Amino acid sequence: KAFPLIFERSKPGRRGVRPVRAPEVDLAALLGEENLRETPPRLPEVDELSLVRHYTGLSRRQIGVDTSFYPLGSCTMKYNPKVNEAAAALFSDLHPYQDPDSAQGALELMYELQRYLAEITGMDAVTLQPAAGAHGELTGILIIRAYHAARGEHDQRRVVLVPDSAHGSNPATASMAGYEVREIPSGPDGEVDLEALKRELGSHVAAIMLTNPNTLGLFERQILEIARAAHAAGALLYYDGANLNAIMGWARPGDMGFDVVHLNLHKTFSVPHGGGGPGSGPVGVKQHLEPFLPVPTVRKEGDRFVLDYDRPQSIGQVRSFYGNMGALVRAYTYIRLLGAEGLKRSAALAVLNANYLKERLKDEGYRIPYDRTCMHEFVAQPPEGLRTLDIAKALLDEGYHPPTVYFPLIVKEALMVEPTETESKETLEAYAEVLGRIARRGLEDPEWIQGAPYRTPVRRLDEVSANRKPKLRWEPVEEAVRSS
Amino acid sequence: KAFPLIFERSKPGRRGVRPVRAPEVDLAALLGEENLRETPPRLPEVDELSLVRHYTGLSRRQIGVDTSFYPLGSCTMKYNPKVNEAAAALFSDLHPYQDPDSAQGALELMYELQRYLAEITGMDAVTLQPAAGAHGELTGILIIRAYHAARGEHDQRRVVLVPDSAHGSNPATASMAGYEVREIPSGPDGEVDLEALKRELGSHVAAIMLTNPNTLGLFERQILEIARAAHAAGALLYYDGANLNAIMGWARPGDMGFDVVHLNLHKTFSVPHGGGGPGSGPVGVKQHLEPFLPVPTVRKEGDRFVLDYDRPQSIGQVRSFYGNMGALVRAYTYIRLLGAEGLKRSAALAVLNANYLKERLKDEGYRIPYDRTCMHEFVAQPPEGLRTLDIAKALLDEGYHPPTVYFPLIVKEALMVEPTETESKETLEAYAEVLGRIARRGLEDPEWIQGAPYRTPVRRLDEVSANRKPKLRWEPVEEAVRSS
Amino acid sequence: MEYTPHTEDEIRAMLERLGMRELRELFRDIPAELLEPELDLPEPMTEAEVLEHLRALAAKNRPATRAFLGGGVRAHHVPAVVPHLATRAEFVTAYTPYQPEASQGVLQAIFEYQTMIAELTGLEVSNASLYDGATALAEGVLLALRQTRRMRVALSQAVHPEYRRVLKTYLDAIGAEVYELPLEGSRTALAEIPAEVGAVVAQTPNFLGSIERLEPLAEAAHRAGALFVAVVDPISLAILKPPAAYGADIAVGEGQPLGNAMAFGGPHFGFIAVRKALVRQLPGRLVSETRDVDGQRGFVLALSAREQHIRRAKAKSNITTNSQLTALMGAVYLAALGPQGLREVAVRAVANAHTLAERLETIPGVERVTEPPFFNEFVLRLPVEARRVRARLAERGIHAAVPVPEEYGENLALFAATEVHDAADLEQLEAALREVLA
Amino acid sequence: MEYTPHTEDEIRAMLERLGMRELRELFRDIPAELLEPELDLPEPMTEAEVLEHLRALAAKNRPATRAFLGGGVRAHHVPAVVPHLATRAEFVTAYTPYQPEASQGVLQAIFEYQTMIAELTGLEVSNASLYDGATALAEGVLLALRQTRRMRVALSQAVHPEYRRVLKTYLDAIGAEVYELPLEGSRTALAEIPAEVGAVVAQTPNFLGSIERLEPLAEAAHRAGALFVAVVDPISLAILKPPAAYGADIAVGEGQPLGNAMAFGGPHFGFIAVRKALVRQLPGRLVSETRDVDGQRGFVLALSAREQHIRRAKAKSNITTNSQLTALMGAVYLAALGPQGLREVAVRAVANAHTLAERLETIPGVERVTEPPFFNEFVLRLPVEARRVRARLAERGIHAAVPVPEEYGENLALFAATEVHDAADLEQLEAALREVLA
Repeated sequence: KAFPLIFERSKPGRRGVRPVRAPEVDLAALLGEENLRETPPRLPEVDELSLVRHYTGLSRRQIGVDTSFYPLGSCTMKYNPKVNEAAAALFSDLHPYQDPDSAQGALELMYELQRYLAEITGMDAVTLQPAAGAHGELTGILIIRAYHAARGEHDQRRVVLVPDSAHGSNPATASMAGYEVREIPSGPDGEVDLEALKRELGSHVAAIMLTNPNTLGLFERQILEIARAAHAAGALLYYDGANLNAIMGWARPGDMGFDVVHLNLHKTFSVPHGGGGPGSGPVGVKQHLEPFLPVPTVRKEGDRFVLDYDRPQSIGQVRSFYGNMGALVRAYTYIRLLGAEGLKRSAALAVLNANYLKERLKDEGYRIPYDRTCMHEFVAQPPEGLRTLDIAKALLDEGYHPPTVYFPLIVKEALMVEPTETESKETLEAYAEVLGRIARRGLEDPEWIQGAPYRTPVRRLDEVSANRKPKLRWEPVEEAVRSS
Repeated sequence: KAFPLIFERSKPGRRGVRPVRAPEVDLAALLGEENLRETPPRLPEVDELSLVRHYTGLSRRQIGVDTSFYPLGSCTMKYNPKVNEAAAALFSDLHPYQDPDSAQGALELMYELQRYLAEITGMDAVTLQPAAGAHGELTGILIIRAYHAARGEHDQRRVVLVPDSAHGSNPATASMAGYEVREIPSGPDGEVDLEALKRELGSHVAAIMLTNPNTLGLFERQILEIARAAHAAGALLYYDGANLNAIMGWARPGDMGFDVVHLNLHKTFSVPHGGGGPGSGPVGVKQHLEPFLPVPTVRKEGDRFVLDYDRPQSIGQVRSFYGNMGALVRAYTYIRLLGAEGLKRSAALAVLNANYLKERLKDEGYRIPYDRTCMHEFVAQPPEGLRTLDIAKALLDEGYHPPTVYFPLIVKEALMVEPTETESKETLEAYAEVLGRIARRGLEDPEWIQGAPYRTPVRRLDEVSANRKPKLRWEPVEEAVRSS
Repeated sequence: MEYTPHTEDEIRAMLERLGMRELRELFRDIPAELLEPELDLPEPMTEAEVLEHLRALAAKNRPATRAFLGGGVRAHHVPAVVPHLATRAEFVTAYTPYQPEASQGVLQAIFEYQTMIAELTGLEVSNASLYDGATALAEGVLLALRQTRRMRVALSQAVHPEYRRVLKTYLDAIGAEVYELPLEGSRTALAEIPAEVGAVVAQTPNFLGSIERLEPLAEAAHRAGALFVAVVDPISLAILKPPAAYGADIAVGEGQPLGNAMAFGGPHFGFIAVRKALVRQLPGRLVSETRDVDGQRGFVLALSAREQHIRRAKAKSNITTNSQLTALMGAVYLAALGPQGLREVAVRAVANAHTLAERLETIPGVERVTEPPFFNEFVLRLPVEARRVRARLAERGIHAAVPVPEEYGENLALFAATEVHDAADLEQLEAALREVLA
Repeated sequence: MEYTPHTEDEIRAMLERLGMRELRELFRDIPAELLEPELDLPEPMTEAEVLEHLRALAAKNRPATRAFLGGGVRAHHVPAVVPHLATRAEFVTAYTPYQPEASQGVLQAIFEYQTMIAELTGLEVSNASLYDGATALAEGVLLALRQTRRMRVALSQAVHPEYRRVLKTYLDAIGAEVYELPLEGSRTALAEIPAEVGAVVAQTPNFLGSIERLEPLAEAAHRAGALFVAVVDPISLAILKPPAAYGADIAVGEGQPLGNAMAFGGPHFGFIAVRKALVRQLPGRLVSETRDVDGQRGFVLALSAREQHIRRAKAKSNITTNSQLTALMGAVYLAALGPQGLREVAVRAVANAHTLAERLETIPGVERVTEPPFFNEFVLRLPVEARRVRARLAERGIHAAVPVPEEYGENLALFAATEVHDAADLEQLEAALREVLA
């Protein structure tokens, strides 16, 4: 039985929420006849119960961390405390343009969070404005650009170096900021090839963007050397904070020599992922970059907290208002709940879980291309003869979310596994056993595994034709007929 | 894959919510060594994420009004507005023993609700204390008893008359209050047999308990005659409000001659059913019974609202405190949202839906033992050769909740269908079609229908052995072995 | 607002199918003189309007989140995860699980709840919950009388006065008699139990806060052939002896402290647990484990022959609705905290209550009436009427000093402390009480 | 608090399997001089403590639920059903639907959202959402520049100043240039567009509240070979002409008014819709209908070759996270209200705003700057600095008078009315403003 679209539940004249009594108004007189639309938008017309059944039903066709183990590598799908939601609700009725003296609690929280994040990352100043990780990257790169421009070196420094294992957003960001991107190969140990990096370095390089631990889950052991080389060449070092969950409390990007860092509050600091956002991507910088932070930041003046727009060297603004307050409150709450010791213990157990699951997957016949102590995640490959995609689909039938697949690009048939610290040993054992069972059965019965999944709300979907001839909206029957 | 018990997710030493820092205390010194328990209760030891997956998973093994059409007769499974929940939360932090002057908003709401319910039912005074419908019945019958006692007639009036179609709680209540229960047969039109009733009436009768419309969904057309006869014999007339949703705004029990009425706020006034409670069962009475209401009621003194305990003839108290406030706020909210016109329209559409679905079920071959204009519900029977239980189980496979089955007892293989006003015509059509399809297939393939359901989380369950040898709690493995 | 999906066209079409032209025809069976009364109700409101109105009403209350009020309901911290899970729509909008194959969520949750209550009380069988603590006591006593076929009850005066009042209402109904076991200090005096008594009832910690020693009373009850009914506080069972250990046949109590809001007194839930031999007398719903046709584990309502929908006039009780959702809150709460968390809640309450008592006793004219050992509540004799003290404290934003009925003495007030209080709270109450009594 | 399930025994066993004895060994790849810095963070708190602390912080704010503040975010009524549904755990705790077979809930919801935005704007294709209105504008303009392969933008001065500032940040990054189309009164002056311009941008209702007539500007843009980008308010589209009708190629806007809390400015969502021809330039996620192997309808992420995780340095945008949950709130809101409900919200706002303007204009020294027709916001010239007026009103519990940047004139303040306001609110603001200005 096909699950209907909300439009297919619609009936002309049916009413759902009747939010207000609308007064009689001569709209044409007030707004100008020529400004009025001729036909209303064809929004669904459903009663409240149909609405409820529709979205409740959709939610039951969806899995999430709260239903299933979800070890999506590089996404840190940890459990997010429910108290966060109660916390966020306390700050939901504030307008960004209300008198700041009437929002001192909100500003105080932001001010303190700026301080905490600076402390955790080892940076000197933080902006909370960016709306997501990639947005933080853009902000960070624009700060770097502004720094070089202020020193008169912008025209000369047109290159950003990025390892071949980097998150795709790194090169995309650099290119969005007008930079030429050059890829640095990884060495046989999975880390940046230091010699290759040094060869590319020079006065044409604006920045190096690194994730540490990198996307293979490996700590870049030569990070101090890399930082020295970058700085010697006049380049800045950018830290992609997507993997910070591995090391929080244990080591700080600032101490490693990074000049700029972005954080993904929705990964490390327990903001739920929301099916793909919203997130929050604060950026921390060392003192020499502080003048370039976007406006406004929150400053303390005596015992008042103020929005500081007076920053002449600022890169400007990267979004409206001050940041994703709802996410900021959750992150603040999380940090206050855990404290320094709790953050540190979380990171340690995230790393423990990853290493343990890595061993268990080896038991089950999976291959580990870079097999050493990993950090919060690791990259595996299925036994020879099996495709990662098929493994992923078969996992869905067992009620699990698969790892990140086919990333990083430098590993063929990659399965990038990040269990996080909130998963139990039993869950890791069960996952490993299922993966083993799937691999064994898949090798025996290729047709079975290529046909998976069998028990999900829909079976394997045709993505090729969706890309070739995308259908991106519902159309009323008469139009669908006409346009086909 | 069996869904685990929360105890099976437990591991010694694992912690979930750590609610407080417990100080170091010498418990033996403070509380007495002899008062301390020797071993802690074996509650589950689970982390917060396991807890979340457990109960989220359980909820996904459950259907409700928000997932499925749920036409359970006599239960009024209508859609309950979500705004009720926000409303109830506004009154959740009050303690029943706080200074009443510090809870004037709560008391005002209760006072007004007493008034609204009196108005809707046509009664003179209302108590909000009873915790559920059956509890309201008990309260009402005790009021009747106190009334007769006050008139010196208690010893003589030892009988309560109840129609054979009544809800089981009616005779159970009368018997709980020490009365002898006599059943009045229904006539061929499904209504109380007036002559039989009159024959039973006399100075030994304390009360007649009636539901109107009755459980066949039929309005007792001779209600005024019944009331006259009852009162002439000195008996009081009790109204079981379970079916009030049929007539609210259209007719009032008080006007029909009833002396006492209970309401099920969780049926008629949009308090969610909660998987079986809590409900709320206010009781309304005519003036002559007001002195006997339980204490306290809410009274207005000038512009203050007070809890009135000073009622010397009161039956006493039927539960602690004042009533299920959470339910009261929801009912109050609902009445304020709908107003008199909205309540009336709701009832009319509930009746329309029932009559329409009755016609549709006839199309599909179902039998209607009392086929005339029904009120909010009707009773059907499957086509000859099919069992109601099998129909019900087959419906589960289609994602629907069945009607009430095997009730009322006076109809064999009864299916008691109450669609409610919040269901759409499409839903009724689809339900009728599915019922038709099931009946046709069931007649063709008895084995299929007797094996249903096939697609539910578990299949048909063995209730016989559960009754013969009930297992009412989990036991740790070692004990389970020992006790088996 | 309205919550009906019908368009005018649909109404017309549906009426047509019924051979009718307007909705009022549906009500033709109702005598004309009864039809369409004028109702004096306020005009309908939109959702936004009603919320605004309710917020204005709520603003006339002073929330009691950190109250020192006790007597069956207390200010506890409800972990955010508890309502988050228990208010999942499927739990909230289902009814009694008559169709077990589609109701495994509720059924399994009840089965687990029954187990937790059995573990707390040490008794073998718990039902699925009752309305509240007071009605749970009434049902427990009725059960004992059914079982013993007797009509007399011995009731400690130290049992919560509202519970006693409710019990009397229920017992009056069947003509059973109650007599009270008097106090000796702040505890129930031990007394021999006459042979016609079917149930002996006591509470620990009792209404005055004292922990009772109930073995001797239970033994006396059993000697007389009566059943012993204990009223207990669920939080206390984290550290205090379970009722089974001192010979209770039946244990009942109020579930609010387990993860439920105070809600001005309801809805909460009542729990009841009994010895296995009494299971067929137990009122309310029961869930049993069983198997499906494929041998898979599942859960069903069991022993419903006890219930009124089959036995009607011979039912054990008229109960149909229980308190499923609030009991679910309780179960989630217990599972969230575990034995260790529950213990910590209890220990902190004990520590706070003892510190508080010590502090308040130093106020001139204030005297503790509750004899040790006590748990998390205690009674003080104040130099003035408790009602006025409560009111004056409330004006200062502090909720404390529940007036204790005169039967226990003059100017008595009940105080409670829980895990939510910290040193500053205790200090604040002390200072405020000094001020009020100065 | 901590949210890890590990018992000490388990940690020991797991470490043993790794040949380690303590957790710090896991970090042996980190240079020793970096390890274990002292962090200056506050001590951990329990859940109850942190909530108490946050409530104290929140008490330092004055909620703006009935605010007359505008500028992209406004006080609207969010029907209770909207967060109830959108915050179902499965929606909240999932990530981007990379595995479509287990993510049909999110995918179908996005598909429906895309349809609703297309319906509101009249344009063929919407993506799954962007961060906010300002970044949606920036992405829309970048798209236009990519499509036209030009590097110059004509930008109406009547576009929200923060949006213009964000756009400039984005354009600076790629070295594109902006020039401003000046105002004529409170509207954008019509100007010819030079041939090197790739995007022409205007807003209606504009920042000053006036409804712009944009056909001529769109035509001028098209004559120059540029694309026309309209910034619109989603509520206004219930009754105002959709952007497609006046020639917009790209429409963008802020989604907050659709069922999202004001939340001090975020998270909200930005929407973007474009003509079909531009779909392959569109940044962010897109969901397409498709079929599964059994022929059943299903939904998948489509055209992801546009996205950075494949194209990397050649991506259209670096966007990965969108605003799924807040956009879902928007979709549920639109479905809850339907065309009629949304129209009523808009009509009431229009009526309120016009009544309010009339009332406030009667205050001595106050003058309306916004020329009619205007929608639900308008600008007044006050006799004193807006910032001070806003502060004085706030002291009286009223939020109004957003200071308008100096570039538009002196002492200007923006006022907004919405469907939440009633006659009493308007009266109250008038009285308060009279008092403040007296």
